[in-house]
Amino acid sequence: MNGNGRVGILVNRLGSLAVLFALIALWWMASNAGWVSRVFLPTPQATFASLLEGLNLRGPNSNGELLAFTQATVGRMLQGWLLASLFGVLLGAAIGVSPAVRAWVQPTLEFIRPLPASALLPLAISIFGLNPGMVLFVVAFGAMWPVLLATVHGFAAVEPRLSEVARCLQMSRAAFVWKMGLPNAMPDILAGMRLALTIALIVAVVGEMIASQSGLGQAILLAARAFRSSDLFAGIVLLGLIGFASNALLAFAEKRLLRWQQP
Amino acid sequence: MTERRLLRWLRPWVFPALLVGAFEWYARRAAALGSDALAPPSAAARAFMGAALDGSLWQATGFTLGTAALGLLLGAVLGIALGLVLGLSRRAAQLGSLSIEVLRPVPSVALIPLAMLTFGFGVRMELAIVAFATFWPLLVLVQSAVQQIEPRLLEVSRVLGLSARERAFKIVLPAIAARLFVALRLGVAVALVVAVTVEIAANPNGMGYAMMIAQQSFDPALMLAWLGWIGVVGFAVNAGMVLLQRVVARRMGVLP
Amino acid sequence: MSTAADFLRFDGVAIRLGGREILSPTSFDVARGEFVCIVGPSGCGKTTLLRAASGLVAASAGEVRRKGVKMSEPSREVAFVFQDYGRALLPWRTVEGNVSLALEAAGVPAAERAPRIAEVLGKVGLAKHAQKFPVQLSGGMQQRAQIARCLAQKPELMMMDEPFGALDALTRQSLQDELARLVRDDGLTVLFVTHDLEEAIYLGDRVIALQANPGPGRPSLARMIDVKIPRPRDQLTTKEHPEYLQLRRELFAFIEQSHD
Amino acid sequence: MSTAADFLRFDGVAIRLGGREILSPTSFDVARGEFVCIVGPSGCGKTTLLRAASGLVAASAGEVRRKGVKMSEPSREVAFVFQDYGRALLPWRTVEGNVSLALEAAGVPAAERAPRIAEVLGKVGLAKHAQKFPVQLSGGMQQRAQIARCLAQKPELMMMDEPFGALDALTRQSLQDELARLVRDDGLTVLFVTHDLEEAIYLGDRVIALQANPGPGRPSLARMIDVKIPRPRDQLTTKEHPEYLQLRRELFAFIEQSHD
Amino acid sequence: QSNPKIVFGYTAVSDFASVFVAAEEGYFKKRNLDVELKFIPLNSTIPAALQSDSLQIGGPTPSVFLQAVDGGLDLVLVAGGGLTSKTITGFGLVARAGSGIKGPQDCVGKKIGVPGLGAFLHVTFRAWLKESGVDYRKVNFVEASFPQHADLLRGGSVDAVVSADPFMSRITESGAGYVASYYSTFLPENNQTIVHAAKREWVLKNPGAARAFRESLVEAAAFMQQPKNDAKVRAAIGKYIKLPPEVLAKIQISPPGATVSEKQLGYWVGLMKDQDMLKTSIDVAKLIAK
Ligand SMILES: Nc1ncnc2c1ncn2[C@@H]1O[C@H](COP(=O)(O)OP(=O)(O)OP(=O)(O)O)[C@@H](O)[C@H]1O
Ligand SMILES: Nc1ncnc2c1ncn2[C@@H]1O[C@H](COP(=O)(O)OP(=O)(O)OP(=O)(O)O)[C@@H](O)[C@H]1O
Ligand SMILES: [Mg+2]
Ligand SMILES: [Mg+2]
Repeated sequence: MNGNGRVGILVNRLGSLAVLFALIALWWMASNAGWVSRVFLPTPQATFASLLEGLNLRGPNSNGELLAFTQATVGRMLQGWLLASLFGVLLGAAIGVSPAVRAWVQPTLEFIRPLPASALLPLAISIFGLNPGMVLFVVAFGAMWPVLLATVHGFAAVEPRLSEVARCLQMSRAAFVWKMGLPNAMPDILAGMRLALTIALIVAVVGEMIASQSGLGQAILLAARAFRSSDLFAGIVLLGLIGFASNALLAFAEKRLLRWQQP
Repeated sequence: MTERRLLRWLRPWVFPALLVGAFEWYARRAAALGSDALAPPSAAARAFMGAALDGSLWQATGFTLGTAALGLLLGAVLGIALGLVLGLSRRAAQLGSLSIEVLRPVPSVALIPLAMLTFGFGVRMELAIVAFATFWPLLVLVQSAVQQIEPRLLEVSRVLGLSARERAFKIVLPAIAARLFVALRLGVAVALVVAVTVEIAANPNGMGYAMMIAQQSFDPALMLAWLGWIGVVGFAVNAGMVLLQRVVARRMGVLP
Repeated sequence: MSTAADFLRFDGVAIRLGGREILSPTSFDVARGEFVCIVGPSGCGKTTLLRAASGLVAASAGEVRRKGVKMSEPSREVAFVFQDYGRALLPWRTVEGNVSLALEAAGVPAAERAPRIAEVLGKVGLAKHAQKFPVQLSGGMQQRAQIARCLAQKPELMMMDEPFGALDALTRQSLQDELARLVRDDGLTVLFVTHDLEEAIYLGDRVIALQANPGPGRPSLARMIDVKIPRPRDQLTTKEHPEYLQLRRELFAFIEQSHD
Repeated sequence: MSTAADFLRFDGVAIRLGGREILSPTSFDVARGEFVCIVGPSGCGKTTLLRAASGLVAASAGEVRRKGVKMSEPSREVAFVFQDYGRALLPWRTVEGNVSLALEAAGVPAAERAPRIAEVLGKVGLAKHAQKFPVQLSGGMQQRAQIARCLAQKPELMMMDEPFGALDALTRQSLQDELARLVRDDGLTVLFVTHDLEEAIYLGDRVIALQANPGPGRPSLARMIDVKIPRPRDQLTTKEHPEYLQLRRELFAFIEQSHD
Repeated sequence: QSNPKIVFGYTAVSDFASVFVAAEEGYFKKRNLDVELKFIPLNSTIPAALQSDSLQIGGPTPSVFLQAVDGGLDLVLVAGGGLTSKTITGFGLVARAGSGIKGPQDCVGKKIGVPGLGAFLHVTFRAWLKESGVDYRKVNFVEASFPQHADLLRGGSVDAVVSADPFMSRITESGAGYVASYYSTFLPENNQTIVHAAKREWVLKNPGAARAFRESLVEAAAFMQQPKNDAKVRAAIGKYIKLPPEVLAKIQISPPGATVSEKQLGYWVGLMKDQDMLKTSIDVAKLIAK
């Protein structure tokens, strides 16, 4: 076993940081030495410059719009995700608890589930128009499935012994849902919500690309159309950062909420 | 008794029928108002028959499925290989963790413009994006599957003195088989969604493109037909995977 | 109030599961305050009998009556200690929270819960571990947590399915003695399943021996033995008591012969 | 060939895990053909001692020598029966396949495997269940399958970690007797962990008692008792043998006092 | 010697008519050219397709072409497609019924749909606003594909769209909107609306093929200018762009401009410079293959 205690952890952190820097160095060499055309692959410096400029970090009188785009995309992602989580849990709990709901509704859901959210966009535009609400709806639609499936599974997988404990204690149905069903489904729901957040970001970007909503998705599309590869990469880097940060936050929350698994 | 049977058989179809009916009514009204982008499902069914008969349906479906499968293969082979390495070696996992956490959340669709520039249209760009999109989930799931192998089983292999090869084929691979399948099922779903998305956004081939083309040449009926068909294909592929998973699970004694 | 004799009555109870007769018609009575042990080989239907007695499974013939009323659904007055203790605890609640569940179900006001929880945890020796989650406990501690929850229920009848199987010898002995004390003090009635014949003799007022694969001429209930060893009993002297040694021989001989 | 005395030698073996001393320096010898039982309260380090003896964990001080050679990696000549039997079987292989694994590892040709598998399955009473998967077995049957795999290894030294905890009294007794027979016939050496003091006395040539929380003035190895009851032993008479009753009292008294 | 196979990328507009005619009348074959026509849904993806050799020649709009060159792609023009003309009323600003938009001044603060941000209609529309003295920065543009225009107007998602026939006439017929301005008539005549570009590397390697391609289009342009050939031209368009027959019969065909001059290209450079769409200075002379 390598390293022990704090020193070991520090060494590991530094090691993984070094690997990341090595990858960036590789990028730097590939682009600066011209192994790959700059039209596709800008240099890290140029990407960084585009980022600074877009985020208005260069000087007081620049007019970069990346910050506003980032806010728009993050907002769309978060709202869609919250909606998806809410409906996913409600619908999933209904299906998980009630066999009747399951029999009537689940086959329909099974059929619309594999529909890519991107394929629904043109139809949604025709029905709801080209407004932010429509994109939000599609984001929520696309991101709802992992939460829904996880909730259904979590409710269905309540340990039979626990159901018997509930019977022995003569617990009410509401108490059962609240004290057994939901906590039991919690790990699944949280894992589903984490997946949903990733999907929400993807669908938000697709929505911005196809349905012309201002945001990072549209920004990178326009950058690509104008062949400004450093702007394109700046957008991709920002999207990666959003994904990284939101994922890390959620993982942290998950750890706190599921302390009973690994106290 | 038979009436109950009938009801049970009909139950799953009630909601779809209601939805389709409502849409039919809505689309007819919209079409009467002069919409270019909406058509009733009945017209879509006719358009679907046309596409099925002239062969365009099968060609586009074949392209999308083929590309998705190939991209998945590429992404899965790389993802599983790296996942095994990271799962078995704690040091490698620690070194790679930050890079993976930074690269993984990059939305695959953000790379469509880049892949366009690098590969142009056709199979290659779609392959690249599908492979990228499926690589990460497989990597992460395989890694965690390997890490969750019952440590007692690895100890059994040590006590019995199994060779590295025997250990891989008799302990590690069978132990992760069930989770590997779950990962592959997710991969299949991701591959299909991403393939269609790439076709909608850029690549002039396959089902997604056929849908966009139908939309652009004022054929909302055909567009709706394609939308429905994409759903059917996704449903069928998913059902096929579930079936396959069950067969394999039974073979392995996980499901007696 | 009912008489002591019909506190719990098995009246021709038979159980079929998966198309097979697990328990052939069985009748016996349990008096209030009695400690009845059930022994028998693995798979002979001990757990099934207990589940029927508490209303968790329905009998396919006959009925179980408690104080004259047919048992069809579990009741809060009957506690059940499950054999697979690992699954019977809510993994997301601490030991304290798991015990509290019984009090919540009974509608005990929040303010009164803490002292009652502390009391039962003290009885099973888990006072120091109240804040731990089930995964943090050894098997024996999990089982004691389950027993604590059942005690918190303040039941009048307790079903215990191999409750001490996971405990080390010493903890086991002290819990055996604690249980015997509780029964005496609170007038608790216990149905106790074990595969340890010596434990059955040590604890029981009566030992019921079941046999597997019942059929015509081979009833499930194979033997019923009264244990006339005086109480309170003691781990060392009781186990060298002549009556104890004699019953042990008798039961072993019987079980050896009925085993197949 | 080595002398009987240094067949297995613990030489000041100490083990630290998670920053805590689990086992303080411990020395003792095991002779070839000897049956040594290890008892002690839950968490005192019985499993840990056994793991160190078979090379699964490295000692933080001292060393374990087998026939004069330091144990650093597990060897095929040493079999290990794990306490958590449910996890030590490959769930995707039948009972037969699990036993076969040991033969495959030893490079036994495919043709010779079937009779050897049948033989060991017969010994543990699983002949009729060869085609079942682990999930289809009761806990006791799983444990017996694991023992069968260890026997198939043809080890000269066998580490057994609470192997009979999950068995019902009768199966347990018959396996105890079968194990005692094997040891005598094949000259097997056994290190046997149990929390059942009576089992330890009944089976062992020697009983080692460990105590938890070792420290200065409180070594892990608390007591070493020779059992001089003649063999072959018998479930009824041996347990009424005066030496047996006396050792039982002695061990109980000791453990009660060292328990905290 | 045999010429390399040319994959040519086009989009669904009649400005490609000269290419369709050349293919249908056998002008390519006559010059020993093997040309495969490939439909590309989005005009703006054509330069990338050229760059990655998915296409040998493609027809981007001048604005797309210039942005690509500005971004570092080494492309040159082989020939030209349709031309602007004062008689063309095929596209224009369509406002939502009741929106009250009548002229460029009314567009300020409104939400206007264009088929492609940074694409031909967007750039020309902004040029028109600028020419009329309106600050185009104060107009809110969103991207929406043609078939959605009618529904978007009807649903109130946008106030106006820059649309083209046949969508435009559908909208007006259904009463969802009205044509506020055939703004394109402000554009000077005889500037290409589509240019045929290729990688410089390819043109240098295959100068003969490039010249033959241009000559085929010149011949096709002559064919198109004779009114008696109108039916044949429409048939050729109909073959490559899937349009309902009644639409095909009515569609306006922009006049062909097979060769591109520096002045024509320079016009677009000026227009885009005005709108801050170019970062580098562009040498027009180097962009036209001789
Ligand atoms: N739900 C069920 N369906 C079919 N068979 C069942 C079911 N539950 C139990 N059995 C069977 O009934 C028999 C008795 O099971 P039970 O659990 O009562 O045995 P037990 O005496 O408690 O054994 P052990 O000592 O191993 O706990 C077993 O053979 C078992 O396989
Ligand atoms: N990998 C480990 N890291 C840290 N502590 C450990 C580890 N393994 C065991 N321990 C600790 O070492 C102590 C001894 O554990 P061990 O499993 O040897 O006990 P045991 O005597 O076998 O108990 P039982 O009778 O319950 O099986 C325990 O307190 C346990 O918490
Ligand atoms: Mg049982
Ligand atoms: Mg242990």
